[in-house]
Amino acid sequence: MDQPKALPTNYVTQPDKIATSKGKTVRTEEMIINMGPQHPSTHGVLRLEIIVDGEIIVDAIPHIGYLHRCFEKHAEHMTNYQQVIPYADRMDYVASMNNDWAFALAIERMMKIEVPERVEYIRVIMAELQRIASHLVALGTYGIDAGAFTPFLYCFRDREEILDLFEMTCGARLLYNYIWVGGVSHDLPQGFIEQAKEFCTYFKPKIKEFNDLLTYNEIFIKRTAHVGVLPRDVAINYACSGPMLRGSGVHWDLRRDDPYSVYHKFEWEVQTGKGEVGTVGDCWDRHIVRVREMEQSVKIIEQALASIPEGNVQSAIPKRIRPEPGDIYVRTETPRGELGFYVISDGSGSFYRVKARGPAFVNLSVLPEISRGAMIADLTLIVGSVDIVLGEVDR
Amino acid sequence: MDPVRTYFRNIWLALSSIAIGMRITMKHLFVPSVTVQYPDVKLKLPERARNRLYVNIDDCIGCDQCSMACPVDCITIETIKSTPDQDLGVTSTGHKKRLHVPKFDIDIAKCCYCGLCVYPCPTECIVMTDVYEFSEFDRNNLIYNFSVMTPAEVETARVKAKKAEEEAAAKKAAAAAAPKPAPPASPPPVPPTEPT
Amino acid sequence: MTAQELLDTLSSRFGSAILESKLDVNQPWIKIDGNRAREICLFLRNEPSTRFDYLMCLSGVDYNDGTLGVVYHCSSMEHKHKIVLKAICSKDNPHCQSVSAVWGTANWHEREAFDMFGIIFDGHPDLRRILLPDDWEGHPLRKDYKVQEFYRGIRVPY
Amino acid sequence: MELLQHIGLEQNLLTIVLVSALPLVFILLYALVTLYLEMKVSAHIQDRLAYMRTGWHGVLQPFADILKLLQKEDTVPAAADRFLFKLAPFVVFAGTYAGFAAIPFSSAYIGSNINLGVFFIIAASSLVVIGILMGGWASNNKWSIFGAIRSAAQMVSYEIPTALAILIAVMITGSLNLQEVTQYQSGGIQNWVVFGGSLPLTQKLLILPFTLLTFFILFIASIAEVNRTPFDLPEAESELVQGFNTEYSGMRFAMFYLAEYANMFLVSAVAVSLFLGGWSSPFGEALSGPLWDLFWFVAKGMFLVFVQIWIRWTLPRLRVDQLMYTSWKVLTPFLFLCVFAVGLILVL
Amino acid sequence: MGILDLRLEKSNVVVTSLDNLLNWARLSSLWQMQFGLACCAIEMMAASASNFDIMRFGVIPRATPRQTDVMIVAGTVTIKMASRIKRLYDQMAEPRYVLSMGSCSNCGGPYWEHGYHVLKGVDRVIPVDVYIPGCPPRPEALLEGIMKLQEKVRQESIAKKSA
Repeated sequence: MDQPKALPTNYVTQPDKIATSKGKTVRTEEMIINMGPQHPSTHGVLRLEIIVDGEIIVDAIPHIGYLHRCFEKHAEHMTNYQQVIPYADRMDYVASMNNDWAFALAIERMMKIEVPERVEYIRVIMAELQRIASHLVALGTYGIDAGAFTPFLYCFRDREEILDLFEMTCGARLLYNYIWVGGVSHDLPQGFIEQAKEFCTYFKPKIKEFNDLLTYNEIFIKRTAHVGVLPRDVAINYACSGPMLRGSGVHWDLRRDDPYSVYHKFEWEVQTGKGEVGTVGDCWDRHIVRVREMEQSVKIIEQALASIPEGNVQSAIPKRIRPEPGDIYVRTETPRGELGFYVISDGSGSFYRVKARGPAFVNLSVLPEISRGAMIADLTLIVGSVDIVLGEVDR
Repeated sequence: MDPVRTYFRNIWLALSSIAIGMRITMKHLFVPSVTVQYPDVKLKLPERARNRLYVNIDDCIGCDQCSMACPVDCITIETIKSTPDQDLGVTSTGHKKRLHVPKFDIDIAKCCYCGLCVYPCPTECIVMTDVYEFSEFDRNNLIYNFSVMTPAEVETARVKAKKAEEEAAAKKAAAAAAPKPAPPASPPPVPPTEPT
Repeated sequence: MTAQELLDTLSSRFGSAILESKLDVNQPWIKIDGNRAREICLFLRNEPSTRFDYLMCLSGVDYNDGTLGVVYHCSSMEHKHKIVLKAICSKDNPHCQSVSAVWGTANWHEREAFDMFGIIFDGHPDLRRILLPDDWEGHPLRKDYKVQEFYRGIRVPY
Repeated sequence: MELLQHIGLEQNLLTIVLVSALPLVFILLYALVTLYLEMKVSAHIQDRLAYMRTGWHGVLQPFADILKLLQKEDTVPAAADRFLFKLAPFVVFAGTYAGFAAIPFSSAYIGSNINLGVFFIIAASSLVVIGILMGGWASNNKWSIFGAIRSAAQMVSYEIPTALAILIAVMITGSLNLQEVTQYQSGGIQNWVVFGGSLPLTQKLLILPFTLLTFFILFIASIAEVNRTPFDLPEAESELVQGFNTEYSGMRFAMFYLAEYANMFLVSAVAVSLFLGGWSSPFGEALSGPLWDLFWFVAKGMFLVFVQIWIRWTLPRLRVDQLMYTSWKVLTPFLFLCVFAVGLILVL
Repeated sequence: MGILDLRLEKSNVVVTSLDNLLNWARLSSLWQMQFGLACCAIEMMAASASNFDIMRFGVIPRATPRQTDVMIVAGTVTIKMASRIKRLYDQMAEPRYVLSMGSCSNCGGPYWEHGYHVLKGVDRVIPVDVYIPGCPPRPEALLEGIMKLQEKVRQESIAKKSA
């Protein structure tokens, strides 16, 4: 098999770049720095090869694959579809519920399963709680990237409340295996609805506090406004999704634009970046979109909790999951954006092929475009604003 | 906006937002902490908590369904058929035990705590408990052997099963030679697919 | 634009490059010639009536019959319609045109398909392995993949 | 040497060594306390507890940390410049320690009662830059060199506003000797330079906004001088790993650590001596005397250290160009204004 | 290590009490290397967050390996990552310890069978002191692992080490 013989070199540094200043020539040299795979602000094991001219970034080349756990291979090897869900959990480990749901939805669409109303409501509640939890991680670590440690701990403190809700529902804190094909593994436990309502009332003032502490802090604004600007057309061309795309001012949310489940029954708004303190599509816009999405999620949860119907949550779970031969691409809106599963079934009890289109993978690919010309300090903020989860980038 | 006003506005914004932030942190300095002081205080885990697996081997009928359901293949079960003269008793759920379980190993180090093995168990003998503190210095200690059979017992059971099998084979051969009704005490089909 | 209209437009314009199609399924697909993928995709993206500006996903597939496939899931933000394109290449000489000049997102997807299936995308600016180390042997998602025993002295299987 | 005369001891080599070692003892004690304080304050700001398992509320934790660092292997990277690498922490610490010589801890104790006290402190603390640059360069690590160069640029820039702010205090008090500056402010809170010093009332009211502003700016600049958040760019954890001390381990790292904390107190002490009445009691003659003086001095200094900690756990970090902007375009112009205004008022 | 390099007999009273003191210092000040790799990293972060607060045990996260005592390998170690782990471990100053947190770093976890790119246990490249099972382990389980490591440190002796 003929592979390309010499791998394309990424970049050749220019050793003698000559800058002139007031008639004098100054020789500068570009420097290549490796950031990661173990660096405090790479959010896991991302490696960035950055070429800098002083503090200015000439180019940033992401190297991924340090967490490649072969999800797709495992999915092909499992003896039934049910067993794939724990692996789907571990793909985007910050938002497992959403991953489970996307996966379950793909199989349900393939087998044309109608899911009971109550299950849909439970899934919406869980997915939105998970969205809040995931955004809390993203926003908290973003604070660390900016040098503020305290917001991170406040975020994690609030996240614990959500994890408690999850744990009482399905027994696990992080990787749930809760949303199954056709249903969910457990019905809501006693007292869940009250506790979730309590959480909503508890959480709303915390968002304001977080904003006062970090989002509207002038230093933070100065650090993030006009930084890492992702223009609208570049965002679409690179198929960015989620807060990344919405931050660039594109009014696009799969919950509304490619509808699934019962989201149409609730009142909520798609949040976009408006360039309030800087340019549309800068880091601050992506940050504020996440903050506002949490508010919207709370709104959705409150409505769902108020109107959740009764019913059996396991009535539609098929005895044997055996889809017809064929293929399907199903996408859902996870906290990071469009999570798609392209599933090919050959009619047997397990996958023939599954490709997971991770939002973080796609969002990360635009990083070189938006980091050129920024400074090293900005780079950590740009990477943070993309909100990658390496489990999903590398799968 | 003209640059002079922007300049002073920036300074004002910076100072005021810093003051707001510092007020918040000062307020929190006097808020009681939320820390759970493990190990002195331990959280009560909810009823559904999924942590270490436990197998009540007395109730196990050796049906191998948990091992089949496991996505990571961390459960290894070996079974030996019992002979009619051995009475293995009844599980607490009323299932008749028909198989010896000389080996029921769970490699907890591999386990992914998904809980998929719990659902198919007909006798509810494999459960996820709320025990989470079991770290080890040696990884081999994380392979849990749940079987209670001694090597001697295993050997006896194996010999008997082999003998019974040979007898059955002989009988079958004889039956094939001269068709006769099968003896009533012949071993049941293995593994029992449906719980009775 | 419905899938039928789209198919008609494409076949009238590209003729022999449109190989096969199936429109009566859940997600209609059109099979195209992989060696002309770029111009077809460029047309689909730029044509005002189609405007497929958003490439949702690009996947490699091993059909296990001596062929590899590349599947493009395109959608349009403006018209909110979707189409699936499929291209086939043989396993012995897996070549396909790169569409990374059309959609920036295809760049990494194609690198991944190269990494996992060994499909070579002609015209790709930087076709390197993306997930696995550069000196890894084989393409893991091919159905006939055998895992190597050692990688730089580290034992790979359990 | 006033102390020696004060307690009636003869000047001989031993006593001189002992007396000059007093700040060292103080630094060590203070560092242990502040290490603990920083972690505890940050923890309570963040709704948690920190150190609970070494003694009552973990009070012994700093001892454990130091003892542990003593036991650590002293690594020197293979490609490092061994001599400079090993020397750097001592240079940094020496610079800081030298600064303490001119700090009046009490009416009875000042290491060296020199006329150019403030000037000496500024000069000595510049040594810290050299040490940091040395360490960063010798480590042969790209992140370290980044941290070192950032640190040098930052400290040099922020010495301008610091010096200007000090100048204003000197204009009011008329002395560079910190002991004299402090004595000028004794007699109660109203005589502190930050409230206009012991000037006549009208002048005082006129000068008050400017002295307050100056003190405020001096405090900001001194945070930058010691590389604390929001100006902690040299060791910006999320950007430069640990900046200049990335490659240091064990005791050498502890020296950097110690110097950082000592520096925090040093700049606070300068601010206290110049603007907050030094060791003088806020209640005039009440509660004064050599030991009370020490108490007031340390209390005021520790309060400023606490504010530094408080700020650190609240704010995000500035970027390099913004840091420079703050120094050159905000702090320095305002200080020129203050210098001008204060000079004018004093002449009137 | 200066004084500690002296040849000391094990059964010496001085050595024993010195041992106790030094071990106490080491075990109560285990600075942690931030080594979050995957899912477990989130639980490791949760453990250092307010609710569990790993700092109660004196565990402070440091960014650079030089200043750390314990490396908590939290998450799946891939083969691409293995050489980096080895290098970072080599950069840590003695005495150093390794906690393997979670199924993946214990033995490959859920990926042990088909994970062609997953290292089947971090102990294939670096020595591990304590294995914490769980997928991911609860934050308390990590704390328990730290306590287990403290047990181990408590039993160490300078006399034995310098030999």
